[in-house]
Amino acid sequence: MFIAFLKFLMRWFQRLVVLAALIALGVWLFYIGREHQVFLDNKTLGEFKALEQVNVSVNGGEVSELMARERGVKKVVGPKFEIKAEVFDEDGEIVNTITKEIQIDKIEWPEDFNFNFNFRFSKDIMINLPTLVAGEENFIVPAPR
Amino acid sequence: MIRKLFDIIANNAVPAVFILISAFAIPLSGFSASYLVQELLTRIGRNSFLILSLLIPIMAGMGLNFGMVLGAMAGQIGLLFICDWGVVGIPGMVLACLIGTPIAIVLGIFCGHILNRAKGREMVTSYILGFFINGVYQMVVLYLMGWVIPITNPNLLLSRGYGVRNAVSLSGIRTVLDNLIPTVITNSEGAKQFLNINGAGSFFLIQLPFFDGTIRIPLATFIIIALFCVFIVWFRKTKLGQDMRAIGQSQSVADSAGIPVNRTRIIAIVISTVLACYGQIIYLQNMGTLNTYNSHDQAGMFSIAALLIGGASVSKASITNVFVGVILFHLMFIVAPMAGKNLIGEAQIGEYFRVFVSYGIIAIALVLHAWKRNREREAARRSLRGNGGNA
Amino acid sequence: MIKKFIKNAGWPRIIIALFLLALFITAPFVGVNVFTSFNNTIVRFGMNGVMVLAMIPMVQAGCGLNFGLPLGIIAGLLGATLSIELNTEILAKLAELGTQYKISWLTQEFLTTYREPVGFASAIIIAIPVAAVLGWLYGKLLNRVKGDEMMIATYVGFSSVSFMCIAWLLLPYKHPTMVWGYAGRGLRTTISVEGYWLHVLNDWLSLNFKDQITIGGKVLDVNLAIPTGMLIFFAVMAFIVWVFMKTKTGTAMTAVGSNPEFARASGVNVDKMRTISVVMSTILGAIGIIVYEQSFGFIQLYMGPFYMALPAVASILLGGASVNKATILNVIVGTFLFQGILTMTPTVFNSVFQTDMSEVIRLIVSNGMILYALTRKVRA
Amino acid sequence: MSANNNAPLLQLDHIGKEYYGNRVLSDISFSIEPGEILGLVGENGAGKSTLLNILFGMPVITSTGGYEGSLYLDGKHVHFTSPTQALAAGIGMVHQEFSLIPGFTATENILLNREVLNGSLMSFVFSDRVSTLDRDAMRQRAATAINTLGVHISPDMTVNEMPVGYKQFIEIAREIDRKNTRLLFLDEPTAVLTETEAEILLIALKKLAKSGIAIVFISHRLAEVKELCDRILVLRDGRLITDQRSEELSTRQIASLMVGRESLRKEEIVPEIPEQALEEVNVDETLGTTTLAKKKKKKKPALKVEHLWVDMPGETVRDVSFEVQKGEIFGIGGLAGHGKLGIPNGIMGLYPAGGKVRLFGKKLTLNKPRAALGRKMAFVSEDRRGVGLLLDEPLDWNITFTAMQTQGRFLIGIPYIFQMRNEMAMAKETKKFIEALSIKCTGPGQKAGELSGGNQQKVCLAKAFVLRPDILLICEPTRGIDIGAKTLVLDTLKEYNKEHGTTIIITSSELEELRSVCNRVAIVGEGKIAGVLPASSPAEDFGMLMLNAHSRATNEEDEYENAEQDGEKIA
Repeated sequence: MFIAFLKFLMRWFQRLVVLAALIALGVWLFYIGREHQVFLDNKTLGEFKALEQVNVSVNGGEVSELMARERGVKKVVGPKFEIKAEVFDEDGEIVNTITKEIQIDKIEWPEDFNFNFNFRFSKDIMINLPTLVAGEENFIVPAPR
Repeated sequence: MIRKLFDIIANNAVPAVFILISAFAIPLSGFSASYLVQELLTRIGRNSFLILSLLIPIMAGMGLNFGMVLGAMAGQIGLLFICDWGVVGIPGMVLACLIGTPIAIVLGIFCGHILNRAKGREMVTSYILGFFINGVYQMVVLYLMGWVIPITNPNLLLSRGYGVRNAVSLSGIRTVLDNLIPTVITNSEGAKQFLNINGAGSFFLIQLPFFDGTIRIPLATFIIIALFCVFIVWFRKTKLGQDMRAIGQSQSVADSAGIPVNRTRIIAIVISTVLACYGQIIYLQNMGTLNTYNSHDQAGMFSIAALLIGGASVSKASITNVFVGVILFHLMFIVAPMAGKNLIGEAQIGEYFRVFVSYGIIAIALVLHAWKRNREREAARRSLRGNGGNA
Repeated sequence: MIKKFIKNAGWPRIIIALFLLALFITAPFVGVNVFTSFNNTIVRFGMNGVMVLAMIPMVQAGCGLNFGLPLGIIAGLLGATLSIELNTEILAKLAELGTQYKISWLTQEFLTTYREPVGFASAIIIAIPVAAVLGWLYGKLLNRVKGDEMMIATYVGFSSVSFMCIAWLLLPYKHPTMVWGYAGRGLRTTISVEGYWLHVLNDWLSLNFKDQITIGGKVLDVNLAIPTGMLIFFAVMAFIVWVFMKTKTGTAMTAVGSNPEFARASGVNVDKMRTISVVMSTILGAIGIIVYEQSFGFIQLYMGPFYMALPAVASILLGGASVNKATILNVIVGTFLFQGILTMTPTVFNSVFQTDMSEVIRLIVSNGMILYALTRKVRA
Repeated sequence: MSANNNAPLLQLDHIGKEYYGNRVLSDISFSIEPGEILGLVGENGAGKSTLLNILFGMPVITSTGGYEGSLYLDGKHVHFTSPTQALAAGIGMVHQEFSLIPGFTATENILLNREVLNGSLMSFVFSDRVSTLDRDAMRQRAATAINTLGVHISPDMTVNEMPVGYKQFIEIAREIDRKNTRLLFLDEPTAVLTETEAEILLIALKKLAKSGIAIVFISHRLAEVKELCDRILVLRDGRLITDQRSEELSTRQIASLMVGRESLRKEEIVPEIPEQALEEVNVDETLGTTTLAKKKKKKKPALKVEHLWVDMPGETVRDVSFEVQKGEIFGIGGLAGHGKLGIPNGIMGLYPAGGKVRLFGKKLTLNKPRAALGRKMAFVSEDRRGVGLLLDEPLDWNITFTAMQTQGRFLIGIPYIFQMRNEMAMAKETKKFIEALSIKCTGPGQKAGELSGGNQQKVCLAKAFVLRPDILLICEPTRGIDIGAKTLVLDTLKEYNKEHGTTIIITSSELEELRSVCNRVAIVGEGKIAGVLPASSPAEDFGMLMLNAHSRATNEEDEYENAEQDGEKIA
C-alpha cells in the first residue's frame, strides 16, 4: 500500500520534472530563437558627429554602407550578436575597424533613460554608430517605434 | 477462390485506379520528370506527417479522425505566438510545437470525451466537432487575440487593433526544416551550375550522371517523418498499442478483460490530435504563409483522402498506405489542372476534378466500409448456422 | 412545472431562445430597428423553411439527419437553370398547347401576364423528377449502408456538388444571362433570376406597411413587407408533409424510424419506406432551394450548395428534433430561432461592439446544436 | 493467502436476490474446498446465472440493489462490486459466450491485458502501458497454459481461424494463465465441443483440480457432470434443492430433481383445460384418441410444419416437423439456445427459413412477414422491446399498427390512393383493450416505453388480438414480468382460446407454465423436435426428454440404462 503510494508519488514527481524540463526548454528556445531588429543609426548624437561613411555587418553577414545621417536595419537571431563597423574617411580609406559583441539582454541602460513599461522586454534596439566608433559604452538607444 | 481473387482486387482497387488515371494524365500534362519528382518530394515532406497522425485512431477502431483539424488549429495557435514573439528558425518551430502541444492535448481530451458519448458514429461527430471547434478558434483568433490574449505585433493584427490578419507570413520559419540539411540531386552539369550560384560547402550534392534537372530534397523533414514511422511501429508493439488494437476489434471483450476502454480511446485521440498539431506546423513551415482562417480547413479532408487513395480503409491503415496515398493523391493534384487544360482547354476542370476526386474517394471508402461491415455481419450469422450442422 | 418544461425543451434550446429574446430586447436600445429585423427574420424564415422541412421524412424513417441535402439542392438548381434556359420554349409550348387543346384560359395573354409564376412553376416541375431519380438512387445507397447514413450522406452531398462543378462548366447551356460572357459557355457562379421569377412568392399578396411611430420620444420607421405568398407556400408544403405523415405510408415510415424490427414484423417493407423518405426529402430540398432563390434573387452554382445542409440540420435540431424524431413544429420553431439569431446577431453586435461576430456565432450555435443531438443517447 | 487453513475456499451464506420484487434466488448456502469440482445444474431460469453474477461481482447485481446474505473467501467476508475485484481475488470465469478478440492470436487472447512487458524508460514518465510487449515470453506462457489443458493448439493461430472447440480451450487457458486463479467457474463449457474435445477438457479439468484449483462446472449434460464432479448441486426456482456427492445420485434422479416433483399439484389441474377445449372444437387427435374424429370429415390441421429450418442467430432450427389442430393450445418447450424460439420466428418470416409450412392445408410463403400476417396469423415476439413494441410511440399506434398495415383497418380514404389514419377509431379500439386486459396506463396516448413489463406484454397481446387471428404464435409470454401479471397473461390466453376458438402456439422456457396452459407440449433440442407429449404426462418424462435431447446421441442409450439402474437402486 505504502509502496504503491510511493510509486505513485515518484511517477508524479518524474512527470513534474519532465514538465519543468519542457518549460525550461521553451524558455531557452525563446531566448535563443528570438529575432531582433537592430537599427543602425549614423546620426549625430550629443557630442558624437555623424560619420562620413561606415560599412556595418552583423554576425559576418551582408554589409550595409551607411553614409552620414543614414539609418539601416539588420535582423539578428538570439541574444548575442557581433557587430563589425568599418569607418571610411572622405577618400574612401578605412580609418577604423571596430568589432563588438553585444549581449542584448545584458545591456545596462542609464538610470535616467526614459522608456515605457515593456521596453526591456522589447526585441528591438538601435545602435548609434558614432558613439560606438568613439568607443563609448552607451551607444545603444531605444529603437524607433 | 473467386472470392479470394475478388477480395484482392477489392482491397487494391483504389490505388490501381489512381495509378491508371495518373498514367493517362501525366503525359497529358506535359510536365518534365524532374519537375514532377521535385513537386512530389516537396509534397511528401509537407503532408506525410499529417496523414500519419490518422493511423492511431484507426487502430483503436475509431475510424477516420475528422477531428484532426483540432490539432491543426492548435498548431496554428502555436505558430501565431512565435510569430508575435519573433522567435525564428528551428527554435521557433520547436517552440510552436511546445505551445501547441498543451492546446492539442486539451482539445484531444475534449474530443475524446465527446466521441465516447457518440460511440458508433465517431466519424460524423468528429467531423461536426471540427466545425464547432473552428467556430471557437475563430472567436479566439478573431476577437480575443490582441484583446484578451496579448498579441502586439502590428504585422499580425488587423488594423482595428485586435484579431489576427487573414494571411500571416511565416518568413521566420519558412522551409527552415526542409533546408536544415540542404541536399541536392543533380547531374554533373547541374552541379557545376549549382555550385556557381550557391557556392560550395553548404550543400550535400548527390550527382547522378543520368539525371536530368536539379532536385532539392527536404532531408531533415524526411528524417523527422522516418522517426515518426519508427514511433508508430514502436507504438504498435507497446501495451498501449496492443490495447488499442483489442479495443478496435471488440470493445466489449476488451472491457471485460479489464482494459479501460474509454480512457484508451481518449488517449488515441489525444495522440492523433497532438501529432496533427506537429503535422500542421511542418506543413506550414513548408508553405511559408498561414491563412489564419482557412489553412486547417482542408488539412483533414486532404489527409483523409490521401490515406484512402493509398488503399487504407476506415478500419485498417498502414504506413505503406500513407506513402502510396500521398504519392498518388498529390501526383493527381499536380497533374490534373494541366491535364484538364490540355485536354479540354479549361484548367478549372482539373481543379474541380481533383476536389471531386477527394470527396468522391472518401464517400466511396465510407460506403465500401459500411457495405463490407453489413455483409460481414450477415456472414457471421450464416456461419453460426453452419457450425452446428446442416439443414 | 418549469423543470418539466426545461426537460422537454432541453437546455441548449432554452439558452438559444433566451439569447434571441435578449437580442430583441437590446435591439431598440442600441439603435437597431426591431421592425426591420423582425421583417428580415420572417423573410429568411420563409426562404429556408422548405429546406428544413426536407429533414422530416428522413429523420422520421430513421435515416438520420439528411446531410446529403445538397443532392436535392442540385436537382433544384438544374430545375432553376433549365427554367431560365428554356423559358421562351416553355412559354411557346404552353401557348401552343393552349390553342391545340382549346384551354380557354391558357392564352398568350395569360402567359405574358403570368410569365414569372409560370417560370417558377416550370423550375419546380423540372426539378421534381430529377430530384426523384437522384433521391431514389441515393435511397438505394443508404439502404446498403445502414448505421453509417449520416457520414456517407455528408460525403455523397460533397462529391455530388463537386461533380456538378464540372458539369456546370461542361453542360451546353447557351442562355446569355447565364453563361460566362467571354467564353460563351460554362455557367456563371451566380445567376440573377431577375426578369424570370424574382420574388414571385415574396411579392404575391405581400403586406406592406410604411409608417412612423414614436416610442419614448424616438421616431421609428416602420417599414414592413411581409412575404405572405412565401409563407403561404411554406404552409402548404408543411401541410402536405403533415398530411403525408398521417397517411398509411407515413405511419409505416414513422414506425420504421421508431423501430425497424417492429415494422418488419408488422409486414412493412423497411427498405422501401426508407427509399420513399429519401426521395421525399430530396424533392423537398429541390423545391426548397428554388423558393430560396426566388427570394434571394440569385442562383448560386458551383460550391454554393456545399454547406447548405448544415443550417437546415441545425435548424430542425434547434427546434427540438432529435436524430430520429422530428415534427412540423420542430421545423417552425427551429427555423425561426435559427434565422432570428442569424439576422439579429450581426445587427445588434455591430451596434454594440462595432464588429460582426455573426459568422462565429452561426458556426458555434449550429454545430454545437448538431453535436448536442449526436451525443445524446438515442435509446435507453 | 489467508492463514486460516480450516476455512473453506469459498463459502456462501444464505445468498438471495430479488429483481424488482421478483425473487430469483433465495437462501443459497454451500461451500467449496480447494481442489474440489462442483457440478451446478438446473433448468434455464433456475437462478444459475444470477448466482454466477453475484459471485463474479457483475454490475447487473449492484445496479439492481445488491444481494442478500454474505460471501466468505478463505473465511474472510468479501463483497465484489466489479468483476475486476473478483478476478483479483482469484476467481476466474469462462462465460458461455466467447470473450475473445477474433483478429488476435491465441497468445494475445490468453494474455489479454496481462501481457509480459519489457522495461522501458518511457514508462517512468507515462505508465507501464508504453512498455513494449515481450512476445517470446508471452508465447511461452500461452503455450504452457495450452499444454496444461492437454490440447495442441499453436499459440500463433488467430482466433477467427479456429474451430469453435479451440476457442473454448483458449478461454479456459486464459483463466488458467492467471497466476492467482484458485476458483474457476465454467458455464456450459462443453456445449460447443465435439465429443473427443469434451473428453480432453474433462481430463484437463481433473488435472487442474488436482493442482488445487477449485472448479464449479455448469452443464446440461448430466452424464458429464456426474463423471467429472465430486459434488452436485441442483438449483430449482432459485432454491438449492440438493447438495450431494455425485456417487449418491443417478442422472435420472438429477433430472427429476431439476424439473421438480412437487409440481404434482399442478398436474391435477392441467387435464381439465384440454378437455374443455377439445369438446368445444371437436378436435380429438390431440390426445391420441380417434373416436370423435370419424364424426367429422377428416379435417386438415390448422398448422402443419414439415422439415422446417430457420436461421435465427442463437436459436437455430435444423429440421422440425409437427402438426397443430384447430383450437388447440400447443406448447413448444426446451432449453434456451436449442431453437424453440426459431420455430415461430421462422414461420412468421422474421428470419431466413426453409421447409414446408401449411396453414389449413394451404402452403404458406416463408420469409415474408407480410404473407404470414395476411394469412391471419399473429405473432407476439419474445423480444418485446426490440421487436414487439414501438417504445417511442403511443399505445394506440402499438396496438393498431399491424392491423392498419396488413388489413387496411383504422384508415379512412381510398385504398391504394390516399388513406389516412383514423385516429378516432384507433383510440377507440385501444381503449377497448386497455379495459379488457386492464392495462395500467394514462390512456391511448401514453408511450409504450413508459409502461411496466407486464403491461407492455399485454399491449403486445392486444396488438395480436386486434388482428383477429386464426392462429396466434406467442413467444415467452411471461418472460420478465411479475407473478401477478403472469397469471393474468396466461388466463387471458386461455380465455381467448375458449371464446374465439383460436389456435394458439406458445413457446416458453418455463415448462410448468406450458403444462398448465397447453394441450400438448413439444420439446425441442438441438434444433429438432425431441418429442411431443400431452401436457398431463408426468414432469419426469418432460425432464428426460429435455436432457436427452441435449446429450449426444451416442450417450443416449447408456445413460438411459444407467439411469434406470440407478433409479432402481435408490428405490
